[in-house]
Amino acid sequence: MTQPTQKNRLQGGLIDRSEKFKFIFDGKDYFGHPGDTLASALLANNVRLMGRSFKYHRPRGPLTSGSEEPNAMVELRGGNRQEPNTRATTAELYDGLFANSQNRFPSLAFDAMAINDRFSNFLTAGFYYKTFMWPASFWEKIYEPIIRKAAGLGSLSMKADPDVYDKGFLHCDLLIIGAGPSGLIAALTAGRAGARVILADEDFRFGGRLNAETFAVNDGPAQDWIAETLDELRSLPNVRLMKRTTVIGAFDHGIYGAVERVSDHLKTPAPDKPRQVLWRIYTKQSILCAGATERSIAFENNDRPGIMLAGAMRAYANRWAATPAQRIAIFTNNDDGHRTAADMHAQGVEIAAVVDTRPNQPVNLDYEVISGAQVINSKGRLGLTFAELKLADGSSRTLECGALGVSGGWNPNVHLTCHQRGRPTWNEDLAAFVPGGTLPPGMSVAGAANGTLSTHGAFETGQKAANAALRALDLKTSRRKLPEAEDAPLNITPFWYVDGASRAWLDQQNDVTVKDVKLSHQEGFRSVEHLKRYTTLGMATDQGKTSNMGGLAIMAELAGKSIPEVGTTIFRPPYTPTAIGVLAGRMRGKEFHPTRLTPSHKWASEQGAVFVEVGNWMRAQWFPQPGETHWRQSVDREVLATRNSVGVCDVTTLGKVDVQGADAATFLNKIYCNGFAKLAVGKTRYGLMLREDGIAMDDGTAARMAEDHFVVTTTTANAVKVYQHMEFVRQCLFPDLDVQLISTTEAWAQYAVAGPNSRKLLQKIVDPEFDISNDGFPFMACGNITVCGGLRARLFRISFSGELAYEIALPTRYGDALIRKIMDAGAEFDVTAYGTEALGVMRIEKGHAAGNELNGTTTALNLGMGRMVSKAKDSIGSVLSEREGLNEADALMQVGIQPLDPTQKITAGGHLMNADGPVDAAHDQGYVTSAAYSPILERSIGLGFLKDGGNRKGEKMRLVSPVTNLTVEVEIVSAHFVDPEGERLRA
Amino acid sequence: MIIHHPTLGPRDSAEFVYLGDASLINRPDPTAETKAQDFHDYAYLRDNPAGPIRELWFHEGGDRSWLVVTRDTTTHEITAVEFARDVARKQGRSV
Amino acid sequence: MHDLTPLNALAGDAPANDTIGTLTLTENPELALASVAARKGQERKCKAALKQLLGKPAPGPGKACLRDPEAAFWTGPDQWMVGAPYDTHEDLADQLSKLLGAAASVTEQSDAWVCFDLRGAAMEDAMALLGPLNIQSMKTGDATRTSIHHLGCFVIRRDPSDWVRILGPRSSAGSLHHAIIAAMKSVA
Amino acid sequence: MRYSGLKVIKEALTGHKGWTPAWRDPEPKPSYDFVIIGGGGHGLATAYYLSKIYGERSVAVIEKGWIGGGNVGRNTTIIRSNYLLDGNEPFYEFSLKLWEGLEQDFNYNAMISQRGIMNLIHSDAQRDAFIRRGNAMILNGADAELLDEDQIRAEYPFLNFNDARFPIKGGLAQRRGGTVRHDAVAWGYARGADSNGVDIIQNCEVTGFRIENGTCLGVETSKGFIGAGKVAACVAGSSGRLMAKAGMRLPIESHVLQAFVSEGLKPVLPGVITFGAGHFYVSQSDKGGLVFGGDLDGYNSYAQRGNLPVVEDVCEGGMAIMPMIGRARLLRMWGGIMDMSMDGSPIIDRTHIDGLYFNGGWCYGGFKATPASGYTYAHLLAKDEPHPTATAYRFDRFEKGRMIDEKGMGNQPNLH
Repeated sequence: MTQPTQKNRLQGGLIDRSEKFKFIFDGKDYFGHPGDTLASALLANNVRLMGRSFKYHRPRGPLTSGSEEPNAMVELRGGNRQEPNTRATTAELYDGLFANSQNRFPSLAFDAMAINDRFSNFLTAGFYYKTFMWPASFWEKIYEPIIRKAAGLGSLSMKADPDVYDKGFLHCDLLIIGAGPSGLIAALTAGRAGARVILADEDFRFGGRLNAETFAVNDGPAQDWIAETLDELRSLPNVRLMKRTTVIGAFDHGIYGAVERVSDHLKTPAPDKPRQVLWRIYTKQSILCAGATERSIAFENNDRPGIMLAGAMRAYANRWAATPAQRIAIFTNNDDGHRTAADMHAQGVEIAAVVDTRPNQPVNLDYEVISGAQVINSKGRLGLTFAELKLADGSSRTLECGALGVSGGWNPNVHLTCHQRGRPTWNEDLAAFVPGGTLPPGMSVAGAANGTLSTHGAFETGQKAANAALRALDLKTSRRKLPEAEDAPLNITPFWYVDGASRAWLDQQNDVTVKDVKLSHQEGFRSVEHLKRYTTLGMATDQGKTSNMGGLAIMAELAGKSIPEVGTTIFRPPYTPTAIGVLAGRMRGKEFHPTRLTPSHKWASEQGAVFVEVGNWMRAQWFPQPGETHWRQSVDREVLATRNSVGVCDVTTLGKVDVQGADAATFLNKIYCNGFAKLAVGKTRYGLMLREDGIAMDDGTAARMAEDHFVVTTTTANAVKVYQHMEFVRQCLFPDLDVQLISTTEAWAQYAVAGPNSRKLLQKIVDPEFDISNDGFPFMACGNITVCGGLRARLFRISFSGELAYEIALPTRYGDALIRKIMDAGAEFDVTAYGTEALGVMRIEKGHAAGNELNGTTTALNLGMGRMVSKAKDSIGSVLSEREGLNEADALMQVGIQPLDPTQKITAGGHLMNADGPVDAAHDQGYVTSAAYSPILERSIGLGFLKDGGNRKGEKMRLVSPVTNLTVEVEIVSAHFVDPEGERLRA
Repeated sequence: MIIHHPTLGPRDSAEFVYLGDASLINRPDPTAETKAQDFHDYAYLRDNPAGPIRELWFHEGGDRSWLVVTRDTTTHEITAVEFARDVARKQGRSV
Repeated sequence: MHDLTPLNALAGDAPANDTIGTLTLTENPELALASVAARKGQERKCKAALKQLLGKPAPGPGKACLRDPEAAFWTGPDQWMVGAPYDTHEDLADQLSKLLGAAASVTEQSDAWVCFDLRGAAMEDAMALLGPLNIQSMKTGDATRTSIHHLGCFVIRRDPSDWVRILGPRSSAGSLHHAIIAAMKSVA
Repeated sequence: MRYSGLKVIKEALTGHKGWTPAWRDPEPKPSYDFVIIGGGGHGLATAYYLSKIYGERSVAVIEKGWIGGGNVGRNTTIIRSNYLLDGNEPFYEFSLKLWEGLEQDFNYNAMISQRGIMNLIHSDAQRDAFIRRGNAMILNGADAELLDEDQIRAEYPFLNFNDARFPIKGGLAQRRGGTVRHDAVAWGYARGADSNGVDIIQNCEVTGFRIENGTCLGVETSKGFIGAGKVAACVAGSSGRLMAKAGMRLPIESHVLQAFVSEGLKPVLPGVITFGAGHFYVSQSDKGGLVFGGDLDGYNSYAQRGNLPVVEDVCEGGMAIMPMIGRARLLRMWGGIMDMSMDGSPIIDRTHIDGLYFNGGWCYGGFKATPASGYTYAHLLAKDEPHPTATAYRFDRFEKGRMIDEKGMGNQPNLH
């Protein structure tokens, strides 16, 4: 294929011609240089057509040279790094860059969807709301699928993003946003005064607008001054320079979000290095030096490739030595447009004419200046060829040109001043909104962002703002001589759109034209919010940076109001669209949440245990043995082995809280609905904790290790919540109780040893001086012991399984050794490790409530513990638990449920219905909370809540679960399926 | 947001857990005749002001203190931070 | 003496030790810890006893007392964490209980935490990727709790000041280690 | 003016000269039978059904700013009726049925799109809970479908099945769930109500209630006093502020909920997906933007903006479940003020003041409820008795201990 030369490459510029980068756009090879953006390189290669618009698929070239670009958006990179909607105007060129145009079919030059443009008379603002309604079913079946197919701009790779992202946290005295003339001078002033300064700029080159201009600073090239300034700033240890860093939001209390593009200018990030970093910057003061954005003028067909903002055209020529065409024209309503003409002319580009809407502009020997005239239309299918003018005398004229620079004035970049709902104010001289009203606390604004457009003004306001910040920081201010620079006024005469313009573009990406704004007004959508939502003006990826003002001005004219009367749309974060990946950082995949491992994890992995997520914990769910092909086989075996001999289970995950102090018992009396004052030292008691609203919050045990020392356990799921609650009760409700709390969950490894042989087994572990016989250590006993020849440990005789059982705790680092010890010592009893499934089966067999029953809506009454709520004392939740709705005659009560036919299975989540009668919500009797197969009873059993359940034992009912296509006849039984008298656990 | 902890200084609010209106400190007398109404109002009714509010934050990721923070719900400006325990004592709570 | 062999938090045969660029991260299992909370009305007694133990006043908010063998740092109002070498102080909690008597509630914390020592020139840069803590404002002897990747950790700035000690929840030692290593690689 | 295919074509060919304002912009009359405070979705729907179903002609909606500028214009546009409790499910199913006929009913295309909603399951306990919920939905006449991991894999191949911290174990689907073009809902109801003679009065702020011996006679506004037979408050996040003017304290806190939209992308998501182990839910708009959200910021706020921690939390959830969105860009984020009630369920009830009615406590679920909220509120206003599907939404349920607590979080609004 023939390789286009850099036909439109000019002299000079801030590119490195000593190196050549090859890149590919839409399958074609091109060359550019370091310092280029994709857009500048394409323009240099005489490519103007870079994209298509959203709705009408109109051919488009770059409108701007910055991050506000609405048109020149591409899919950058390929494979799983494909990056949709990337602005060619900010994409840094690198060797081998690969990009495709988007939102076109089959090709950019010929896009079948451009047919929409032919139907533009139909596809006006609000079109969708008025049609596609007939017949009713067609919207979803026919119309919407078509609309959705056409929706969107670029496409995702559909593969996981392979790059990593970091998050970082920086603390400083002064954050300066934007490194143009005002930002640089501010940084210098504050840096010299010793403030901790961060200077951030979204560009990959410091200097801001100066990089795009030919102005002198101190009678020398601006680049010299920038270089000196950066040298000094780099020499200051208290100044941090951050380029390629966009400050995306101003959040509460001086917290700013900033995204640093660490690797986007590389083909791929270096190994282990992030693609981008999200910095959370904490600063006392900030100065916004974000510059200004140029705006266009609306005329018929003002959206052709080659028509761009005059300041952008100048930037391409001066900074990137590229021109969109060899012969260009300018259309302006202010002096700035003339600068572009002068600079382009100086670069040897032919100037067809400068068309100025203002009368009597000074003539010029180098090129024609046409005063009091307007560009009213344009020609050229895939790029501009002619501009049609209406002259002062009303006559018309045609200008041949390949590019047109349009300048409608400049809008200060006030965005960050609005992020805390501050509203900008109108400035007549600039015909633009400037920061006003309430700024985010600590923020000031300088330079063009504040409406001071000249370089001198930028220096002046930058130094002033820096000194103001220094005063606020109690640091020494300084007033040095400012660099010499131009101080030209803008001299703008507002001109928003040419008379009678209709298909004149305001929002180029969303295809919102003057006609649409007129229609919006005609139909009563006249507030700025309604205009925006009805026409989608300003909803494009530039967030209205290039479009809002024009629409606002036209609405104001139609409504006979001033622009500020029509209103302003305030800007929201992020300042520029931000990769979702960088906002997530490292918290993805396996690292999404921290992982908590139990002390026996290493051992359990060696046994081939299957693990399950329980909150952040990984717990052994069951331990498959050779030959077991289904999990049920493993679980049944674990249950039977435990019930028939002895089993061991890691229960470390239960929350543990050390409660000490003279008032420890009084404190427990407050947080548990049942009493603890009289619990003897060396004894453990079950406790039920209510929320203040009388609903069960959590349950567990409290072991009295000493008169003034309890060890309290919580459920695994509620450990954190319960600890907060206990601290709340301690600090906020009873601040003078002598009680101290600390979590010891992690400090102790804890194992349940359960089954008829559990005592025999533990007697081989627990040191002989401790008597753990049934008399010496009866049911619910607890105490400090030593094991394996002197290691401190704790023993609790409590049982979740309903068997003779103990829980033994020792310092976590020895948990691994102890489980191995127990398995060895227990070999003679065929000791079996069991996981959370077997644990669950046994607690259901025993009728113990767990998470499924303590679901945040159940009361002590529902749980069959109504009598536990002590009336003799005050405790959290006791008063509100007495409300009538929680104590009705037919209140839900926990029951046991089993199928009449033992071969049938019941499911948790099924609803209970009477044996006959309708099956619907109105006749709902209750629901199943937990279900399991009981290998002891050799049948499926369940726990559930049933209306008036206490009085319905033996009743036959239907368990229905339509969502799993199940109906089973069941019988209501006692929730205590196994050993209802509790003889086993007292054995 | 940044909460200026009475002893630890400025801390990111991400270190804290929010509970709600500081009136939750004023748990009613459980023995009063009107306890049913009192506890209903205590547990369920809120001033929910658009303006300054005193509210409870728990320094979960810090020193485990409950704090009473005075914050404007329209601007998020924080004007005071106190230890909830001191506030509770000032309001006559004890054992 | 008992015959149980301890397992390090990261469950390796030896304590983990990684060097990346200028930074070194070491898992330190040789630390005994116990929390001390003054009983109501006993605050002065408790502080006096700690002063006797530490040879200097009990550290105030955000501060640590770096001293051997026993060291301590502030964890909350009238609460401290006392640390000492594990081999000589495995029973630290008992020792402290004897020392403090009814003046304080003492709780063994040795195995509640995994201890990492992060040292090197780029330490501050790595810490800046780990959490909102303002490490630059911390001087040697400062200690505070903060969140690192959603984990509540204690961070103690040691001497020399390019060294921080990070105490994290022991059960999440792996996740914490992974996060610190990733940060070390990013700044290397 | 009625919209029709013919009208659209005619206007297209004649330069759209014939379109008239979607609603009038009248000055307030001295009094109305019904004054509805709040020109959001619920207020406008209430006016629409009052006039259409209950034949009321003397109705005004007064709005402090521009209609549709509140939560109806700043939400994630999801409709569904996948509730668990008897107090809720019949109401939300009634709402979904109204959505299904709404466009023909008010002759406005709100782009109601029932592409389904999928709640992902990540644990056995979650499956148990979702089975109970799915059954409750079906028993209440709604649709629900339980899917296993393979079915999810087939329908959503782009989800994270490789290295998920919390693996996907299935999902509970409601195929009739979906999304709606939210602004169009407000405009459609406004247009419909207006054509039935309802006065929609914008930029009219209520400054107080005129209450004489226990009866509300009307409202003081920035446009003067407006008398009313019945005054109906319907102001969502501003409920606390407004009802304080009537001396009421509510079982409601105002919290900020952030929502997010990405740049336009070619279609990738069939319907709505919610991540069961993180705080993230997402759908894709007809314009191509990913519309997503997560948890409340968690603190009381009227500021209509949030902070970074929740932004990050939500995006972490997104990347955990859908790592393909890493290179898509977040375009805009915004905050709405949620009227979070004490049990997570709304209130549609009389107040203790005669002639003053209240509708609020919608938490973050108000949008999907819009039609039923309007319909049942209109019923209450017209007949002075609750609509059969909204009998549980009473003020006194907290005194009586009859909370409707779907999440089981108790009296802490920011947890619902």
